[in-house]
Amino acid sequence: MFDDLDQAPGKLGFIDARGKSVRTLPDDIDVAWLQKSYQHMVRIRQLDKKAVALQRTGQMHTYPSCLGQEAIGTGIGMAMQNEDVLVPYYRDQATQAIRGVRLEQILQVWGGDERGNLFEGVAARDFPNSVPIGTQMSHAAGIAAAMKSRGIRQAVVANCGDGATSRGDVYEALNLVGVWQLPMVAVVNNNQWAISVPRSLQTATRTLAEKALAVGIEGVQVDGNDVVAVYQAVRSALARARCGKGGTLIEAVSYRLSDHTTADDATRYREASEVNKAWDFDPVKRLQTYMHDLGQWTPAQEQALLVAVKQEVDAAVTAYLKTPPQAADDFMAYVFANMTPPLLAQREHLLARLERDNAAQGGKHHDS
Amino acid sequence: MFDDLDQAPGKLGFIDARGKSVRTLPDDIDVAWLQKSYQHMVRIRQLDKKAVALQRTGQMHTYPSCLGQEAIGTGIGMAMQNEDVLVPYYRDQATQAIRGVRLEQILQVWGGDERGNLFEGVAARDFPNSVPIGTQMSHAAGIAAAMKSRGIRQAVVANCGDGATSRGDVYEALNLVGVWQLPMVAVVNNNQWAISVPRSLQTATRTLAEKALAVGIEGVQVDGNDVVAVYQAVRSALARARCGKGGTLIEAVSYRLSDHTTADDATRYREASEVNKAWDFDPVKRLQTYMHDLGQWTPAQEQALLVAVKQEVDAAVTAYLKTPPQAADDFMAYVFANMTPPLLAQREHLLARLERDNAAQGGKHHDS
Amino acid sequence: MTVESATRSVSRPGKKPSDSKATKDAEATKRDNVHVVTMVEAVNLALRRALNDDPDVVVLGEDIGINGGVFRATLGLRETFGYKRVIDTPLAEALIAGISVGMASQGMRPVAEIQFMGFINSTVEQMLSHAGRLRNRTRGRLSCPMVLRAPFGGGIHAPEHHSESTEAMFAHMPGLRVVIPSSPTRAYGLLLSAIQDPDPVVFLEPKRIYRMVRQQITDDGQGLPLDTCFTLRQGKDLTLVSWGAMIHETLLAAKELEQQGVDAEVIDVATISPLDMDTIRRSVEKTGRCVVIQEAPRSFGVGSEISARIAEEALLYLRAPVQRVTGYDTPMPYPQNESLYMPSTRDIVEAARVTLDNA
Amino acid sequence: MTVESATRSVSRPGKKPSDSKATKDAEATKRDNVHVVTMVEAVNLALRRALNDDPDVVVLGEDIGINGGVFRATLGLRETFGYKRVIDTPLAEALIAGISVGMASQGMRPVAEIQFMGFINSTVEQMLSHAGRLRNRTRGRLSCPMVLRAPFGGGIHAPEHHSESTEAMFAHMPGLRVVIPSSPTRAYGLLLSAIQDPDPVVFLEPKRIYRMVRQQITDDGQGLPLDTCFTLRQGKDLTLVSWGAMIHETLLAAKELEQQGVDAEVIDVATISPLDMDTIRRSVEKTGRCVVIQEAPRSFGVGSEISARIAEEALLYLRAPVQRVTGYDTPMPYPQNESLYMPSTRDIVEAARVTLDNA
Ligand SMILES: Cc1ncc(C[n+]2csc(CCOP(=O)(O)OP(=O)(O)O)c2C)c(N)n1
Ligand SMILES: Cc1ncc(C[n+]2csc(CCOP(=O)(O)OP(=O)(O)O)c2C)c(N)n1
Ligand SMILES: [Mg+2]
Ligand SMILES: [Mg+2]
Repeated sequence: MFDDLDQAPGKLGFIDARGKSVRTLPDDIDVAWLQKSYQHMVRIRQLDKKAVALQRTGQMHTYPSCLGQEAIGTGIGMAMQNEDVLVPYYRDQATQAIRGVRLEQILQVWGGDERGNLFEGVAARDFPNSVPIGTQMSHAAGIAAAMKSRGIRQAVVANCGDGATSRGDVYEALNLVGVWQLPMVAVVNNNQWAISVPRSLQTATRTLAEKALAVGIEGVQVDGNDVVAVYQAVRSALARARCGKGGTLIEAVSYRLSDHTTADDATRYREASEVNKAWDFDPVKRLQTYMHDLGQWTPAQEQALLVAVKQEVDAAVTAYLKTPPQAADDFMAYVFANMTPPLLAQREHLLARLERDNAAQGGKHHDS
Repeated sequence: MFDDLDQAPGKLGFIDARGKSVRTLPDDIDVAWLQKSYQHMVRIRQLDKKAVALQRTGQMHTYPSCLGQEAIGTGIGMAMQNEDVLVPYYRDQATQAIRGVRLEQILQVWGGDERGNLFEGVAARDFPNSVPIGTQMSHAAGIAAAMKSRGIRQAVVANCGDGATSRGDVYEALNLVGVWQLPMVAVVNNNQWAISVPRSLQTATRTLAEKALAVGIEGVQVDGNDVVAVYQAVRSALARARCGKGGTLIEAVSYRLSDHTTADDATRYREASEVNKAWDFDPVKRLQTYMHDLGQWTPAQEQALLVAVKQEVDAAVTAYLKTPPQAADDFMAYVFANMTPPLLAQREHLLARLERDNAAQGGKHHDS
Repeated sequence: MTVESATRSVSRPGKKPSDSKATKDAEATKRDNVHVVTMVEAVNLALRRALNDDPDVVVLGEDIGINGGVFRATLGLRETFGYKRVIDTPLAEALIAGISVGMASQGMRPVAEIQFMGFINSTVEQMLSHAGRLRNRTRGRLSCPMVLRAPFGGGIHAPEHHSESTEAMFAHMPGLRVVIPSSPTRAYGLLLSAIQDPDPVVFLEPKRIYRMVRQQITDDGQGLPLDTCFTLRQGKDLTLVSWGAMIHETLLAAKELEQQGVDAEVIDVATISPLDMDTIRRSVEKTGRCVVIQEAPRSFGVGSEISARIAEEALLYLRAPVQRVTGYDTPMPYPQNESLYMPSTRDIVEAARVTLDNA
Repeated sequence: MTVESATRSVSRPGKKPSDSKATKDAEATKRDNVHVVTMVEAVNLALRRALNDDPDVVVLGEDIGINGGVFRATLGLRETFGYKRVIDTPLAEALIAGISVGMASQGMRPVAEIQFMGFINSTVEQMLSHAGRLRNRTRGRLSCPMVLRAPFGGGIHAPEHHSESTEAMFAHMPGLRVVIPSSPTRAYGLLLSAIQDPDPVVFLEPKRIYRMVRQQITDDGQGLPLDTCFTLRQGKDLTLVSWGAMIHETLLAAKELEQQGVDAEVIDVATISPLDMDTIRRSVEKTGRCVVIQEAPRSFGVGSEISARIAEEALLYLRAPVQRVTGYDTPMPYPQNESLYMPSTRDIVEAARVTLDNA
């Protein structure tokens, strides 16, 4: 483990790993807030678990779990306003779900169906998660610039991992946030690993938050396993951003408790002992303990939540598995607003091919 | 003018704009050193002047003058050892000349002849200057990595402009210097303008030197019009680099007294008053004053230098103008170590074309 | 489009009207929004028109503000529309493309300038991985109506990296349009259409002919159709296909051929991708002979696609193999030997003769 | 090269020897440096050989150290050669390419891995503007003997950006070689030659067939020639030209055609650029019919160049238009509909039939 998961001076934290409050909670945080956040975290953990299980049984393609980092996604989601825009990366399932992306849509994306990106409502202008590391940060800066230029007093939240901080485009985007004073909050999920590469091999700086110094914006390090800390940092950064005071880089220190994705085997490159130790900092458990100690979370409530969450996730899985197939030519129909003549011709070709293959095989579209 | 040209706390300087010493000169700097540096600066200024004149008379293509920034190139050149490697950008004529690149080669490059990059001797492994802004910094990091991996205790000096600091690849390279502790010294020629874009529109940071904080290397700001300051900063950074202590980012604050290149007209975007003011900080004049006040530079010496420099530069111009043309197929002959079959066929085509055009036009190869 | 819409053209390539006449023309007609302009001025006019008509349009890039762009394509726009809509960016091309994607996703219409095509390479990731895919990835929920402008091509004796023609790279990227004007009229009309288009357009401006001719343009906000070739000259003996600056040499070659009694049809591809093969194929079906002219390196260029498609789709009409007149598979030489690289009028005429001599 | 050197092949595409047999073979022959390996293991073997034989070789990239690369191409190299020669880089592809240029300029031989070709786009600037030009720009004073490896292509149900085939982009860049193996034998031999080559090579590994077949390889450090096609199967009726993973379907199609009494020649282009047209042209002169198969989007791809060249150089031999079997001009669909995009064996057979039915 390279970056300390303990709370420490200079790292914002409210509820520590043992579930003890080390600092007075922000005013706007009440029991209902804590319970809601807890529910979101438990829900997304259950979704992750199911998604991995689906992958193991051949019903899902590569899936990136956010196990252990639920507090980051949840804290962000709780802090954002509806009119803010989210530019997520692939471990922001929790934030997406809070913004109303349906759980089955998350499964659809990783199940290989573009329609999972058809977000509605609050999330209608959010970006789908970005696969090419770092590239989303300049989209976010562009969105922030659009807000600023239109005089909309909202902000953008854009996320990436610790590995992403090595990418030049992330620096370029943050530098623009600084020089144009853009309403953008960048959250780095420092889960300490970029696949097999530890944080210490990405950069020589002590923290990732201090990279803010190179671009003239605020930099904050928070305990990424403390949902209150994440929330508080994002909320106040968003408030500053919305009223024209510029952007913030938030480093949320956490740990990737899962493999990188279902295609990865983390035992190849890190010790079980490290992972076990990181479990002591579990964001979900600590919040449960804290609420329990407050007398605000009973075993019965826990039981009821688990049942409810299981039902919700199971329903999402069912919906996911029942998704009717796309039209065969969907992958051509949205390349441009209107299909170009070459694409129309290629669609003819596709449909003829499918007909041929159907005729030959009675249904199965075609092998290779 | 956006960045102060005055010497100030936190900005290394020895000889101020009035030619007064504000700090004891480093031990290794004696009169001979000062005179030599002065000669280099005067020589490169003369070269610049001639190059611009050649351009104005149609004997040179676009040329980027380093007028006003001679102390940067000279300070670097004086600080480097022969076995160090230089990765320059297009305003490093002074450093190149000190490393033995012939003046006519500099002219050849901007006169449109690749053979200007055929450096010999000390410069034989140096890079030609980089036109795509910022891209050279990772070459330099790679060279430094090669040195480190081969156990060679030398270092790389890589230069770029203030505008270049906005490029992500510059950040990527410096970040690598930090995390791999590479023997590399990056010098930013902060001449306050990137063509028409002032430094203040590139980044929100107060200095460019502080960008070092984001990559975990040393950052130093120096008076880029004080050749002693530049020398001292580069020399000690090189010493650290060579003994494995890692890299340094040096911001040399100066001012672009000329147009961006001969293709530019700076009166379109900056006030004459600003340029006039910047002339007060002229690096050449101040060193002359300093030496004169020391009693070490007489009008006769100045006169002799001007004559010598004029002769040398005139000789370079003559050599440049007399350069025999390249073989017509040179631009094909070096694409690969050995011409590929397609290129051999294309060479046939080229030569046939030239023969045809010669036949038709009696000499002139071909119009378009 | 089978005949150039620009019947309003007042000057022919190669013949530049005297400046004083041009100035007089320009002044006389300003009231009617009629301008006699070079190509780079036509670009400026289109940008001005778009900024004026659509509040969502912003123009951004390096040195495009007070400096008006290094080629002056954005001259005066900052003064008229202010620094919030005519935006000098930091020196970072990947960023310029990336923020354009972000802006466009929210319904703005960013028109970004890359100073020279040689510096467009760091935009490839954004253009290929995002700009061309945002609509498809979100099944139409988000889109990317951005334009990425860049001056391109050689022949102006510029330093290394200032003369590239890498249009083929973008043409191969799904979801992008690649549009190249070759006259003031088409620069104006195609750029307006590119800006109005709901999808991303790479708009490449042949800088060698930025100031070569003037044409009279009515600044009426009317775009010219994308996705279509322009037939600049009708002919029956032979089809010459080109785009960008080489249209100049191509038209000269057509004239020279005319003197030799050969009637060449000249097609300006204009929208490189998606490619309007119908126009090209129909022409070749008529003439049976074709020369494709491109400035870019020979292999794996846009001309290869065109040549392949002709042979695949009109083989039986071909009376001689398609000839390609192209640059070489080398970097553009430094200025001294640049002309050795560039295809010439004579090369085109000669290639035409080869197809004609082929019985 | 007109016949595959790999007569030592022990298994045919599509037939995977049982693992136990493979293990036995491998053990039995280890003493003689003979290995029975998949393509990805062959890549590993070549890297190991190069690291062993040349102290200037270093291997670098993301996750290539202790993790052995996400496809395990660098498995075990870190353990044998140490972290100074098998180097995990920060997550920055432009940097990986850029430092490789720097290292190579000083005589090292960096072999860089880009994790997936979908993430190669930010290397374009370094590859186009520098790697392919350093020798020419310095008139031979500096050179750039680097290799940029990347797994490419679709068909493995990977997330977006993990299935790209953008080889045409690099093929168009002067000064670069683009090399694509399609069997373990060629992976080993071509990668060794790429590493030994004095100039930059983009080495693209078709990951769909990384583990499809095993072949017996003698790890003798012998490279296979670059710049040459490999004729995998001789035939007189028809020429099938392809590269990379599609060679698999192409060989299957040849078999199916054989059952229909059609004798197809199969050419693996292998070195995409510079292109060995001699082999292809000679074959088409013999057969008079040709199908070019590529996985990449249809327009402006490598297949277009090949089709164009055939028609330009062998028009009189062509008995039917060249057919191209390709992907569509779309992004690769997300996994559920990926197979709709991919060219199939049946498509190749059908295209072959079209050329044959053409009298
Ligand atoms: C540009 C790019 N390069 C490489 C990859 C392959 N890849 C996927 S995730 C990953 C590691 C990312 O690490 P980090 O940024 O720390 O995020 P995390 O996955 O740990 O949340 C890599 C290298 C990619 N998706 N994009
Ligand atoms: C990647 C890239 N983008 C754009 C350009 C065009 N250009 C040439 S010099 C320049 C400004 C560079 O400014 P700076 O880095 O401050 O260096 P200076 O010229 O002031 O020394 C620009 C934009 C380029 N050469 N390379
Ligand atoms: Mg991480
Ligand atoms: Mg500058």
